[in-house]
Amino acid sequence: MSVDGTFGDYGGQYVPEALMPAIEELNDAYERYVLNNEGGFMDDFRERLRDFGGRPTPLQRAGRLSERYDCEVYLKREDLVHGGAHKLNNALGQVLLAKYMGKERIVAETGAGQHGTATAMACAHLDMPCEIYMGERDINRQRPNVFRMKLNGSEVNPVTVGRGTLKEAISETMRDWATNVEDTHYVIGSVVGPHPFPSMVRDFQSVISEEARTQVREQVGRLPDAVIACAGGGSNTMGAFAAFVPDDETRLYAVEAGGSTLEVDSEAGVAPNSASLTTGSEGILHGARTRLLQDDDGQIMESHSVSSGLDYAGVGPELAHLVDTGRATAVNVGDDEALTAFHRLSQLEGIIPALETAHAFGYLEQVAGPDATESADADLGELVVVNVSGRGDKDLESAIEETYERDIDIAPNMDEFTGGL
Amino acid sequence: MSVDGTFGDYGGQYVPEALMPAIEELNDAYERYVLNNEGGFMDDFRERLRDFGGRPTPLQRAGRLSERYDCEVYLKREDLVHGGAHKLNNALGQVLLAKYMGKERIVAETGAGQHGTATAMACAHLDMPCEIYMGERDINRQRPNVFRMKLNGSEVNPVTVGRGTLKEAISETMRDWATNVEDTHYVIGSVVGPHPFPSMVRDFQSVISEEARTQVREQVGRLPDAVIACAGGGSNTMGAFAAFVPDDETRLYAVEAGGSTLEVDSEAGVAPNSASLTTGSEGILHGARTRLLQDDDGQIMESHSVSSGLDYAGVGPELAHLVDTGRATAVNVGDDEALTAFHRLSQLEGIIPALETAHAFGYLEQVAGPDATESADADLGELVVVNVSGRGDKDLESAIEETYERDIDIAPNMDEFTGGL
Amino acid sequence: MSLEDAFADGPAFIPYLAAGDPGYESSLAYVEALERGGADIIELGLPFSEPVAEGPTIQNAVVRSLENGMTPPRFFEFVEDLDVSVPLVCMTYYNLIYRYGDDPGPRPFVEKAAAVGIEGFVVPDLPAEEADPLREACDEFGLDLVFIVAPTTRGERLDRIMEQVSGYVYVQARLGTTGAQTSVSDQTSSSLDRLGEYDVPKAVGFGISSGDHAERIVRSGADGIIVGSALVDIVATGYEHGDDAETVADRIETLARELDEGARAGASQRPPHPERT
Amino acid sequence: MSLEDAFADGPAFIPYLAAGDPGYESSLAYVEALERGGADIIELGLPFSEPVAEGPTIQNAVVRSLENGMTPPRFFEFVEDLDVSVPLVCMTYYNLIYRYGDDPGPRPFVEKAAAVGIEGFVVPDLPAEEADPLREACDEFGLDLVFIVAPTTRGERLDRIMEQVSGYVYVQARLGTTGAQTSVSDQTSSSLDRLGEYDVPKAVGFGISSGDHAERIVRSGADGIIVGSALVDIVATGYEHGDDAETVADRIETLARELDEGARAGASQRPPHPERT
Ligand SMILES: Cc1ncc(COP(=O)(O)O)c(C=O)c1O
Ligand SMILES: Cc1ncc(COP(=O)(O)O)c(C=O)c1O
Repeated sequence: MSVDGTFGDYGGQYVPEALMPAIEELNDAYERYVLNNEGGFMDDFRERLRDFGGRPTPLQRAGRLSERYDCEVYLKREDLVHGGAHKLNNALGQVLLAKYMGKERIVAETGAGQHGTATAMACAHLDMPCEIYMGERDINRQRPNVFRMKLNGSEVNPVTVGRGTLKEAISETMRDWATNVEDTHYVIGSVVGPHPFPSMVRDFQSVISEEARTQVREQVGRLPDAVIACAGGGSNTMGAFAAFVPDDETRLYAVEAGGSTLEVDSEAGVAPNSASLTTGSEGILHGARTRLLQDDDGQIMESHSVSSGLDYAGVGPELAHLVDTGRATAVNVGDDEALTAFHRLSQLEGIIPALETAHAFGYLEQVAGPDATESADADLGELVVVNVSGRGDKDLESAIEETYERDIDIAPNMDEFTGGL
Repeated sequence: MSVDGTFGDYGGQYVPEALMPAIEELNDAYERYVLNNEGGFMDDFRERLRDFGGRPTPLQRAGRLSERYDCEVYLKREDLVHGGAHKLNNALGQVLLAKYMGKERIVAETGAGQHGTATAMACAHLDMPCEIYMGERDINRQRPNVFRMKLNGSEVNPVTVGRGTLKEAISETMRDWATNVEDTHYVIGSVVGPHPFPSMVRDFQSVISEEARTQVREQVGRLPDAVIACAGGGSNTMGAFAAFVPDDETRLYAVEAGGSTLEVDSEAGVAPNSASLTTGSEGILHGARTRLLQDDDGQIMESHSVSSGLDYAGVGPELAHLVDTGRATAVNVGDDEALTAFHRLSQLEGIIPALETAHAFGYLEQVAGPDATESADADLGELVVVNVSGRGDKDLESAIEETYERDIDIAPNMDEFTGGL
Repeated sequence: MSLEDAFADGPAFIPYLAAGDPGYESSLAYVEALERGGADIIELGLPFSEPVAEGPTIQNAVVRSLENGMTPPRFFEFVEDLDVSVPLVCMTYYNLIYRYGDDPGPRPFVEKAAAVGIEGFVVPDLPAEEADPLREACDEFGLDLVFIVAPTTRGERLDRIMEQVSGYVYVQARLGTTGAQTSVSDQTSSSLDRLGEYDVPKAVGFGISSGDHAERIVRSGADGIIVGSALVDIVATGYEHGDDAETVADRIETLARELDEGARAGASQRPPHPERT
Repeated sequence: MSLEDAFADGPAFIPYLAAGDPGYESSLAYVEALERGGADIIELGLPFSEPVAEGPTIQNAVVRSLENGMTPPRFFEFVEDLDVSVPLVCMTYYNLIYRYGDDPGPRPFVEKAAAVGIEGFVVPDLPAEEADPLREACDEFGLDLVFIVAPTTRGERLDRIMEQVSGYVYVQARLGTTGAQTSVSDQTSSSLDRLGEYDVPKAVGFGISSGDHAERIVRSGADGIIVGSALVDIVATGYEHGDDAETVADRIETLARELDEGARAGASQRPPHPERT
């Protein structure tokens, strides 16, 4: 990356003028505290990640998957981070930074509620008042997460405009920030948004690949042939890739949500997937130039995925750049494959993954499973690291519903759960 | 303990003859594999605990609690273990042992579902068929956990006799074991049952205090003045105490569920609490002599607690012995206090604890909180370790219901959740 | 009459019922019907709240009896009120024995049992390893202590049990818990073979449900048969249908007679064995 | 007439409406009503699906317009169909400008805008740092590029913006997003003070809702007022009540006139300033 926050043509700072001073202030704090460890910020952060967050997370050899795919499969266990996903790495970093900056209030947006719960936890831990914006529809779909945020003392503000999902929640949080910019920090939940967010969030999440790289060398004695991570906004992806980017021999796969199909209904402004790297085009959204799902006019399309955490029309600019330059490969896995992978990992390894995470495993099956087509041209090599970005407890209700709808054949008999939990 | 599995007058092997050969075989395996590390069993176990289970768990300084209680409060974060509680330490150990013994099938009982989910995870990980017995009433109260077990490939067998809770599930699992004893191992979920279970489960759980003891010396430079853990069967308790037992200067507090009152309705055979150490008497249940909630005739009483994981009429024999000999102190915390502590920890530290765990924090408040009575004679000293035995995600529904019923004043406004999640 | 004597006159038929199931009076009538049906010994269950060795049938009997107020003191009254002349064995779990009386320990219970005329005990959750205190109290008051031998019991364990047992040995016909079955398990014959050398009557139980079944068990070498669930089933059915106690008692007597006759028929078909009297 | 000229004849009244809200025809009528009400410049919104700088009022206008099929090509038709003579400023988000035409980049959009007679742009999500390409295209086709100055904009940032701005500077009256308010914020006066030294008309916007309000703003030194939400509210209410377009247009004209007159009244009360023309 360059210091101005661009990654090739991507990145930048496309935000209302009212926010620019705050973004400059943030950029300054990012450079001082994060990049230069002023006041011992990074030491403080790493200690809290360890003691509060539960780091380092293990790099686990997955015995039964290794057998199935006839290669060594290692799992980076971000599902074991406090809160159940990698999201805390970032939330804790940003809330702590806000504290160092003297901010007195936190706002955040959330879709599936994972970033919201992570932020709420970090705010309770650091004694910061916190308000979280969440689309009304998402609130109804993710009630346990809403409840967790409230338990942690955060306020959850329903966003009723539009479809009431993540997109609207982001806009609404930006508005709050634009109004209260002087004492408030906006904790963005992925490697998206205006500079310095994409770089800063990546830096907070890089602990994933820093650990994994050390661990794989210790445990196996060499670098992996491939690293696989799901990609929504791309924060677990960039976190899992960052330290490996200079290792040319390690291939990086970003697995997007293929949804029900890659075909786009441009007329209706609807993409039945969230594959912005695969099917999107260059544009400007939420503060950055990146790859987007948009119609011919540049209106942002509704994205779709069985996993709400991947259900976003954009993607981090740095990841888009890595893909454009060929350093990373964008692939995708559809809803059915992801659900099947969700069940497979639960059964074979005793790890119930988030539906987001399940996409990464769906890709493994796609290219190395018993039914892999000849045309599956990915060569994963002999040593693969998959990032288990989160656990699936939040997804139990969706798993029931979607498994029925799709009739996933390896799923257990769940007749008693037809009515939900 | 003595090699014959007694702890003072407690312990022993009160089981049907049909099971005795299996118990002897297990005892033999326990001595060979666990005590003598035959075949590198303990190395294998510790490696899996690390990579699959996420150990070591942090010992975290709780900043805001330390301030509130004017002493250094450290949290042993078992809530970060895979599955969300200390239960996996034991389940993984036993399933692995069964594998080393050549057993081909696992059965287990579960009440709240935590031990069941831990066992199901361990079985998926180790490729062992698994059947779990669970009371029908518990199945209805803990549907997410039932679903998780099924996702991990376990069968869940409803137990319909009696009240359909843990007691009946234990009896039913014993029956299954008695029928299939030759190829089946029964994974008991706490430090209860016939020898060698209490010793073996303690040994698997001791990793908690072994880590904590090392961590506290590294981080603070000395041993704690007090260790606090909740006690149901007592497995997290014994796990948290074991390594500190020889440290006379460290006081050990086992916090039982005081339920709604310590008064017992002997007529109705009902104890509105689960405080077997505080209010129980010596007797024989589920294979061991220990302290029990029983009526004057020796019939086991229905216990009660807001937390289903503490809702058990017995307690581990070794813990009963530690209390009788004065090495550990049995105290108790009622339903209301526990719920308040549940909210307090969520708000102050960003950790939503299991309702079981909340009891341990309730005790802290009882003796060191702003309203602590003069008569609170416990002297916790200046450095306290609290075992966070599990996370509260499994308890969200109960928390809603019970918080309303009891009108907990520090709880957030939860009006939108009156109907449940 | 001692327990062992009950085996002198051909194979012993040993039925089981839970005392107080479903009510105090009816239960008295049912137990008395067992004697009319030919019982040589009666195993009388004192219900415990956690009957871990029982299958669903007896479990439910235990629940019915407890709900009707059965307690150890009531149980002793029950025994006193019973009008039967065959020996009674009390079958219960150790905690009830242990907790009875002012001081923990089995002695007060055994003393009281002896006083009301009980001849022995079967305690399914008390293996030989833990039995010393009860064994001593039984010796003091002249009661027998029956042990269960399971299909898995072999070698040293078997010796240890056979050193302690008196009255008869309860041969568990198959693995599992109590409950009516219809076939004779291979496990039964091999258990009887293993026990051949020990000089104590061998009564086979777990799952015997018909005269034919009883006949085959005795033909395989058993000195007696123990029948529980099949009889308890009659109580349960009668209770569910609201049948009057007399009718139910008659049914019990009828099945008892069939079982007793089956056992006798089995004995008559047995090749004569010099070491068996 | 260029944008700056619109400020020559007293304070400029600059109303905003979203093109196509709620429908194509009615929207034409409403925009034309603005001119009749005294508009000196009209800001015409081209709706974008993610209007992050807008409050709920304009957000909902955007939704209505999009649902009615508004697109950039339709927007240009709309401008062509409009019968107004005051200068038009297109207010939209950068992605629509960037994506228009065959090649990404702002040039095709600006070329087309110039062709249909648009005089300038306000792009709320395009800070000065990212504005070079659009600035160049505007220069090429002779359009103005209006920038927003926020209460938080100071020092270097302010200089950078003022170097790029042309037409007028949009002075954001307070922090937050668009939306009708009733009081004059302190932030407004201090922003105007900071801008005093720059030689470009200063139009204040964000939250102006009445003639009185407009008067006070101009009295504090504004060269113009920008009013959006208060006018959009009229459209929304009319839409909700199903009022006919003519009635709604009249209401719009009435409020516009009140605002325009308020602004003029404010100007007359202002101490003469030599450096202001
Ligand atoms: C478990 C998990 N994985 C992945 C994602 C996708 O986000 P990102 O692509 O930023 O990692 C989410 C978002 O909620 C998530 O919860
Ligand atoms: C989180 C947690 N803590 C404590 C307990 C109580 O068990 P034990 O006393 O054996 O630790 C349970 C039982 O389910 C539990 O889930």
